[in-house]
Amino acid sequence: MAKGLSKSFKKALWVYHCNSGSCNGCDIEIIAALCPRYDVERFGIKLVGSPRHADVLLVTGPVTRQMKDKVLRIYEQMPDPKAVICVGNCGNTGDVFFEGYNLVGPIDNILPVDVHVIGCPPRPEAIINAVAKVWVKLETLEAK
Amino acid sequence: MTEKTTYRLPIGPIHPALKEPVQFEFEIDGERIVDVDVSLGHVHRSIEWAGTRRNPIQNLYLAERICGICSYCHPVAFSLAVENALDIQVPDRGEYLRVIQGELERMCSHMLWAGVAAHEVGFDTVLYLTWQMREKLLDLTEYLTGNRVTKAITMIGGVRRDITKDMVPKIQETLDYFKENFEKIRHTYLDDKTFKMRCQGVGVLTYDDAIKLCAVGPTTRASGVKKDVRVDQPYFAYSDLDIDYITPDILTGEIHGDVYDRIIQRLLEVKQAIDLMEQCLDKMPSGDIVAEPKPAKLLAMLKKAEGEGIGRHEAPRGEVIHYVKLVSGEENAYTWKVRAPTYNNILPWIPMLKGEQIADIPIVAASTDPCMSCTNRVAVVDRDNKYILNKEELHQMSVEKTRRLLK
Amino acid sequence: MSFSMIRPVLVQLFKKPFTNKFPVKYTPKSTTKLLEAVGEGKAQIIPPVETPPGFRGKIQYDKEKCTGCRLCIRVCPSNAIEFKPKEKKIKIYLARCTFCSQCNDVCPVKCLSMSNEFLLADTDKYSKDMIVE
Amino acid sequence: MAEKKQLDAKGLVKYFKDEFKTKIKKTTVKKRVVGLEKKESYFVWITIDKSIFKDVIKHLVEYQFPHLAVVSGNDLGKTIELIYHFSLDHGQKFKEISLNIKVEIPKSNPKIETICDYIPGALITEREKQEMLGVIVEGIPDSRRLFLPEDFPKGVYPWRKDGKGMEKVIKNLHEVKK
Repeated sequence: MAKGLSKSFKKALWVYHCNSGSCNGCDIEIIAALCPRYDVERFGIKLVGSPRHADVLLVTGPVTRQMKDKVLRIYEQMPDPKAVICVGNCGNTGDVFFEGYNLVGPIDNILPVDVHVIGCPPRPEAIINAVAKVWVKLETLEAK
Repeated sequence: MTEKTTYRLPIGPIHPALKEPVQFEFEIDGERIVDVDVSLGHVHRSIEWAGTRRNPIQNLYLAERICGICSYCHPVAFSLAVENALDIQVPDRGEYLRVIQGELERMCSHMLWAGVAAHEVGFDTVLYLTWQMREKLLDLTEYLTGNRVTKAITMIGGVRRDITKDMVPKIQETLDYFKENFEKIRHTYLDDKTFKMRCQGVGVLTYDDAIKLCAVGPTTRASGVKKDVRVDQPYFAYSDLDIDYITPDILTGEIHGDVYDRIIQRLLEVKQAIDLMEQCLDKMPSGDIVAEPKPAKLLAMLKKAEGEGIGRHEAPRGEVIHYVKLVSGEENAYTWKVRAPTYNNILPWIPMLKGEQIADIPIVAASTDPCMSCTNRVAVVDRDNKYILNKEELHQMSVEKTRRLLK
Repeated sequence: MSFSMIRPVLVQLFKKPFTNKFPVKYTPKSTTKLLEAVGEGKAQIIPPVETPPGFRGKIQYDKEKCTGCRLCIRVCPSNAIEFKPKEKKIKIYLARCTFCSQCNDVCPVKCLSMSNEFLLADTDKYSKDMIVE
Repeated sequence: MAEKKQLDAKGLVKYFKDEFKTKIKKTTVKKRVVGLEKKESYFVWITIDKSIFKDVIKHLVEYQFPHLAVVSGNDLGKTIELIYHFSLDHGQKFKEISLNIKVEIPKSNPKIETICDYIPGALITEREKQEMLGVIVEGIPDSRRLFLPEDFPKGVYPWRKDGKGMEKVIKNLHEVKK
């Protein structure tokens, strides 16, 4: 990554949220993080409606057969540099959906995941905490 | 050429107006929708199949993750099914606690829906307002159960956590907050010009269609069908409480079955939920909260049991029904069938959407409060590269229509 | 049109904001430096919304007490618990945990409990912090 | 709907027994008592022969338009049992009856008539039964798959107990370890 990029990049992480088959638990917590109580917009984080505008991809869910290529397509459509945060345990490892005939996850089998958020579902603070981890990661990348 | 051409417009599976993956294919003529086709399956996680490979206690938590928004109704319907199959009698206090949790979830879900509906008509300020109020409910949920979303409170034969005397003031405080602010929400939704213009006469579901297509929950009640499992059939402690059917004519005196009526319906249900919770707190008897407090003993009992049963519960979106068959000598359930409310509310989308404009798709679809992860999940597809519309654009159109109407 | 909005706006101006500014008010210039400063005690992080009693957070395991009865493995809905046959102890993968606390209920010696810790995020899902043994 | 007299749970069983005689194989009425006021709820289970299935539904619709909740199914080895879960008398306080109609069909020839002509709302659940249990619903207006993806192998039915072909599709997500 080019030097100096992360400074401006970090200040306005635009987020695209993709649900790959989760139970909505994590999804509503992501929206809750955007709402008044947690208000992540003070960090310049914004939920956008198109992957082509996004810097960070938030993925939830254990990836169903139908969604696999769609998730991949979204990832490919995102411009570089990009980061992927996997929210919730079903995306991390499958959680209660650890076996099934219609699942192809976990997500890190399909996409390179940068930060895993653990929880079922994680509290909005845990998601903000994950964003802080992404900042740290960006900074270390730039320092190199 | 005089022949009219129609276009096919796919929306979904990933679409900003749709919070969950589901795919619509619209046949459109200009801005009018001529035909609708829905394809599901993007969130099919093979839950029912997995449930036959695990024991009923594990299934409770699997059922909870069918849907994160109604994370209480599924496990409770499952345990009702098991209780019916085995004839387990739940202690009275347990029944009352179940009602309180159920009504708390209903308030939570309807507030969430109110926010989403506001977002779909392009009125984001109200989204933030309702979600701010909803945080109060989430705090209460966390206080009573230990997590904001997944409650993990149901146990076969009762509940896992009691409400002690020192917890009551906090519940009362939250209910009072909602009672004080109810008029504010009602005013925002029902007296607002924008809402009236966008919602009245849009997405009409007639009484006959609602019955024929087997619609459930607030969707069918807003069309005037009196169908509410809480009142239809005695279960939990609902039969002890003062409860009656709620239809939008209580407030307005007439039924149109449009989106506006569905908003009224849900607001009235929030009010009813507050009332029911207060009644429960008053009447709650003392005693046990669960029939068999030792999970290990319960498992042994379930292993020997044989029988089948159905469990029905009125979830925020409508009737949930679980069918369970248990075979003796096997710890795992033999068959487990889950019917989530949205499953029955998919077909009513078709009469609702036909003849409407494209910009109305989000609000009409959202008006049934679809929960695709329950059913299994809407999307834009670029088949044949004909016409692609993403959620953002759809939302934009929605906003533009509001502005146009306001002029 | 009446000016019904003026009152709420004025009230809002002087009210304490609803937002809980966790962890800091705005994006820090350098998160790494901020974390260092917090470590040294020079800076402070605004705490998250308080968790109520009985919150189901990261699981805690009292290894001494555990008898290795394997009941928790039987009720765990997501197979998060692994049995170590040599030591007759268990190993819990947090990345698989559903935080339902069913294992706490079933444990005959009460060696499992839930803590208040919930800020769990890591670049590696099976890292040391994410396994309880 | 109001012309006919309303039946209680036992009356309902009697009505069907009188109408179809021996073709009704088994009937059970289950009662549950709940709450402090001890209100009763009824669950009626009726097992019928396949030959009269469509007739039963016809009679039911004529008696009162029922609410079809869902169709569930069991794999019983040689046969497949389909259970139609209806609810009657809704809209009257605490009087609803749950009616569950069971039909057994042989696995070698798993065919059943559609009920979409009487109850249009049955379409989704019938489509689901086709893909999950391998039941062939005759005369179904829309026979596409519902939940399963298009690339899902043919002839594999997840809810069948014999598990034929399932090993190809099952995946364990936990197996990915360091």
